[in-house]
Amino acid sequence: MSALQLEGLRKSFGSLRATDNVSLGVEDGECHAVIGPNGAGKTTLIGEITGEIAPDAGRISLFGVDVTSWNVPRRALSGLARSFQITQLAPGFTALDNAAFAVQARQGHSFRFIADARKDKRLREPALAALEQVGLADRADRNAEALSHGERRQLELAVALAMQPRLLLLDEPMAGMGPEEGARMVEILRGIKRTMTIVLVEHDMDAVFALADRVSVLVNGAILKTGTPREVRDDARVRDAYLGAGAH
Amino acid sequence: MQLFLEQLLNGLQLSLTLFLLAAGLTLVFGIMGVINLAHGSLYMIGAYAGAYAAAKTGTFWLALPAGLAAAALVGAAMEFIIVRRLYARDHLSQVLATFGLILFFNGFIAWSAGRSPLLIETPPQLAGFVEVLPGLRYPAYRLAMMAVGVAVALGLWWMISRTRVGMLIRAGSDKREMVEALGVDIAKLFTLVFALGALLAGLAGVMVGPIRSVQIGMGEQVLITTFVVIVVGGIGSIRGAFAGALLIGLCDTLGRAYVPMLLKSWLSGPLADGLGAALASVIIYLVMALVLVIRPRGLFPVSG
Amino acid sequence: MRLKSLALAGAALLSLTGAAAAQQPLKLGIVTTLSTPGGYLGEDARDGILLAIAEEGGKLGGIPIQPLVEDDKLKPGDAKQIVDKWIENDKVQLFTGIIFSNVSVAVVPSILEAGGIFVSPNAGPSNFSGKACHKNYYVASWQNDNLHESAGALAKKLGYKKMVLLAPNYQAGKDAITGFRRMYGGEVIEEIYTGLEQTDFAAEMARIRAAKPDAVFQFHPGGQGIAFLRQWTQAGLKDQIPMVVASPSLEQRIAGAAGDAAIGIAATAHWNTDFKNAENEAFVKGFRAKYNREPTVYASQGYDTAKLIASALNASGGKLDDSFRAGMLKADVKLTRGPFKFNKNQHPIQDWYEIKAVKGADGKVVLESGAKVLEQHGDAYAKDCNL
Amino acid sequence: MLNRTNLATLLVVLAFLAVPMAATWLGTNYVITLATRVAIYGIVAVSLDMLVGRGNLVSFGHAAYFGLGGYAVAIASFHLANDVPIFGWSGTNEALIAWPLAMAVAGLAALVIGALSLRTAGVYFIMITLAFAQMLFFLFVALKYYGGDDGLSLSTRNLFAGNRITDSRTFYWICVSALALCVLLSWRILNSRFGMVLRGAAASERRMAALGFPVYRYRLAAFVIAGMMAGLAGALWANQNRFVSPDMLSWVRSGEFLVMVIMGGLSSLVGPVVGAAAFLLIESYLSGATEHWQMIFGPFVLLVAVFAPRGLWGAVRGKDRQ
Repeated sequence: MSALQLEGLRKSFGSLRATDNVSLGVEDGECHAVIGPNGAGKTTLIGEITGEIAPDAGRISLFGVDVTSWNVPRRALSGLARSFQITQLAPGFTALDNAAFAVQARQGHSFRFIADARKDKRLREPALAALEQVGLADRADRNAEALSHGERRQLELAVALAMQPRLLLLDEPMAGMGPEEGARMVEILRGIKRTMTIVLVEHDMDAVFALADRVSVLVNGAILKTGTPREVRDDARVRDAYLGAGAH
Repeated sequence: MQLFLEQLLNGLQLSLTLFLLAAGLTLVFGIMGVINLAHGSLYMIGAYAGAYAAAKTGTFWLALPAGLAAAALVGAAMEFIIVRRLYARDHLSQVLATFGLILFFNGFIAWSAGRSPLLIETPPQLAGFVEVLPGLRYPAYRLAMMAVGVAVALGLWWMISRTRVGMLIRAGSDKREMVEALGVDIAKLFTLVFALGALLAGLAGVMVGPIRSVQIGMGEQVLITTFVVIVVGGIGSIRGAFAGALLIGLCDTLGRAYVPMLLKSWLSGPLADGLGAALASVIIYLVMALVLVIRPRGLFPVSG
Repeated sequence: MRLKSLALAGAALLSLTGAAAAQQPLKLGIVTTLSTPGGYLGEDARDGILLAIAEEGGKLGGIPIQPLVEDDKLKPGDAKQIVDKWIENDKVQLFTGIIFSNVSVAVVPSILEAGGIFVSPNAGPSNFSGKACHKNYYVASWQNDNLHESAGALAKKLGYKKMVLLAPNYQAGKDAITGFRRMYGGEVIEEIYTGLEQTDFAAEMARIRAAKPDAVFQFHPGGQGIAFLRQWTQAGLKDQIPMVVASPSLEQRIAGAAGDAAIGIAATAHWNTDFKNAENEAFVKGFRAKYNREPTVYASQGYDTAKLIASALNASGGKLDDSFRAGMLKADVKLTRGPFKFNKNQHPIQDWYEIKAVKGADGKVVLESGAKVLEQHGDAYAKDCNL
Repeated sequence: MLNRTNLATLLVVLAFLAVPMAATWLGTNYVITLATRVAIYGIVAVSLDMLVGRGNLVSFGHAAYFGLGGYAVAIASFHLANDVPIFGWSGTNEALIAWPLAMAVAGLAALVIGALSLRTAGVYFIMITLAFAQMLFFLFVALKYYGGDDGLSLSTRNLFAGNRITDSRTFYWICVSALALCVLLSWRILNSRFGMVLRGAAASERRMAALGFPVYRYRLAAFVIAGMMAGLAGALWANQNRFVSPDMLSWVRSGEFLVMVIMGGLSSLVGPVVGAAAFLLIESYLSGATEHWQMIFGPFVLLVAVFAPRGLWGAVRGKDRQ
């Protein structure tokens, strides 16, 4: 059974075809990278997978279940976690709070009105564990907006991990990071790699080739090629369309 | 049939007046992101200035420029002194500040002009009525108001689609840097747009002078209907304001004309009258709720 | 927090001055409507009352008066809060000023329960004119229905057989139609209810035109009334269908603002500027001199209210006990409107006149009184009152 | 921990406790009447702050729930007093039935209105909540049976568990207790799991949805809770004044409620109560002092909005929150 199955996804904005008949299967346990030049439709594809954008046509299945008509929270609860390219942390809340949100989401409904959530060990302990996993435990009590850029990206990841997802969708986790921070992020991702399925949308080729089991190349809204990193690297069309033109 | 045509004309006339108010409000919101509850006060100021000028000079044709100038000047001053501090703020601060302005303007008018309702004389040239169709007489003044409404709509369309100012307006508030990069003084542009909105409100105010009474609180009565119009049309869109004004103006007039009659056909007299009037007074809110349930961002949503 | 202590200090100050003021002037609480489109009604009533006090050099009936004035904003709840404050803080026992019936209905019970006295300068709702009449509640103006009964009587006198009636869709509007029907007796083709704050009546006028009545009766006070008259003329209906109204829809300010549109309309009232009696001539002159504007019927009611209070205070020597009541009921005072006495429900028995708008000497539109429509007319509720 | 915030809170509590003594000392009941009103409006302000301050949901129609609560009590008492059953029910004068009923009615209305309004966001939300409140306002104006525009008087105050509460002190303590309950409940709610979701969604709606929170449902629940609290306040208001009218639901009142919350301080439990007190005192002082009170009060509101968006409580809190 594949973790994520996309069949014939189409989405147009006016005359622009953002995704044009995209079909893609991501195997359970695999780390699958999606690469493509700017404007290739990656953002739209992520939106379609998470449920923020409704496709004009096509089907999306998560772990064999058709989720095309599901909204964002329902898909999230079925095991899909994501990180955001531009960090979407809750300002005014600490790093630990932000991770605790994720823990809270998977512990059933939150129509609990009386007990103090910040003193709830069932929330705080797993959240702290997630922070530790990305090396942010010592920043637990800092407000999210007071963290450095790199730390915020790490927190994004920690929040996603705290959801204990089956499928992790990472939207350019290295964006805006220096080489040192980037290397650290690659290390962290390598550590979680075999524990869940990962879809990695990334610009940083080194990171992609270091982590991915398979790579799909998106160009002009369509999948140009899917294969192992080596196959993709050796493909002439990919090189023409993408690597040759604007790779890092 | 003739009655229906007359009601249709009444509806159109109301729509076009609402459009004058809605256009300014929606421009200000679309470009500067400010919700201005005091837009109705500008309408009132236009009307009072017009009434004052009419009383002094005895002619509507001087009331008109006086009302326009007063509304535009007060509008520009309002933007310059207060509203400009609110651009970067949330809607809540804007609502609150402009709510305060409403109180102030109402108090100010009561203090300076007194509490008597005033009226602007109908210009003698437009005092009579016109036989629109054989047997259907319609007040010439209301026809003139409709003509002005249409002219303003065309003028705005031309300005927005064909002129440099219009281009800047279309660029909108989210592309502030781009507009500034073109060497435009954005602060001046905003003052200008705000004054234009105020001018249109003042125009509406003077024009209703000969029909409705000029009185304190006239702004709030019309303000909420105007908000309904721009919300239905899609906030920020002139086209939406026009469509919304048509929809709301027609629904309101035809509702008041026909809902009591329809109810009467299957309810007893006094009950139908009372219920009909109640229903007619909430019909525009029902329309708004319906539109928003189907299209949460109005009929012509503005992207971005 | 600081505000709270400030308030307490303020309250302390207020109550101390209250205590020290034991032998000071009698406090007259005037709660009235000064803001909103209805604000000019209260303004005139208040100015009428204050004129009477000023004429006596700060006294009424020889008793020094300290008037307290506050705006009820046409909100019954606010009016109630003002009255509570005056009763509890300032120990006010004598009240007047209320213009609108809905305010009156909410506030009057509080005043009466606290043992206070209320003399209405305008609103006379049926709530307190029948069974629920009260010995400390007086109406110096009219019972609400009177306004419209007189208009109904006039319509009957003018011989209109089929009429359309219009009024706003709230209690006073419905009462207007009831009152009109009581004395009219002819056929009512249609009752049309307009919106609470509606000022454009084009849709209703089209309906009236289609209904082709002999005449139309409409009740729209203040700004609504002005708008109605203007639109009536613009629609060309003025020359086709006669109109009958009651005093609130055609008083001096409406006539002034509506101008030519008011001419030819048949109205009724219990007072007019041109009444030829010494009191009225003095009042009109005094009002014009003090306020530099024309008095309205509301101003005359305020003035008459103050005169009635003055007569009672004179009789009681400033006490607000049974001797005050005896003085009130005697109504031994000449009012601007002419003959007046209290019915057993302490509402007026008075004459009603035909009123019409004409061009005055200076080209301005003025109201002119005509023949009596109802003579020494009381109200339909008095028989239910056991006082 | 006695920082400025806690000290100020303590002072507010002490002020409420001191009111009856102050009234005795000053020899006027008006202090109690005024403080009762502060407590009642305080409840509305606290409930509105839950939406506006914590949930970033600017409701411009909160007066609707306040008015519905008042009308529920008045109508129940009206049917009992006039001996006309309503749907087979004889009506009630018992606070322990009527007040929960008021909360239920207001909550139900909030459920329906919220369900529709929360589909929109931002300025659309402001406008649609305003429009629904206007709709209810006109509905009550047209409801001739319950007095229409004239409003409806209650012949007596409700009985509280069979006891009369006409004494102003007794009623004051009831209102203050209700306020204390609402503040405590809000405090618990805002720190609970539910409150975290509500506040998290205000900070980043997209994030909360991506985590799997159906944000709409939580907001709707908050909307209903706030509506119920406002309904309770309306019930108390109806009892204090023994009168209700459509004016309770007017948009101006909704605006005034917002002014109270902001004047006091958004997102602070005690701030809105202080805001209600400040609003009432200033308004009552000004309108007593001059008939042109609007000319002073308007600019004052404006200055608060422009220069003191954190309100009085923001000034009190000062540097506490760092």
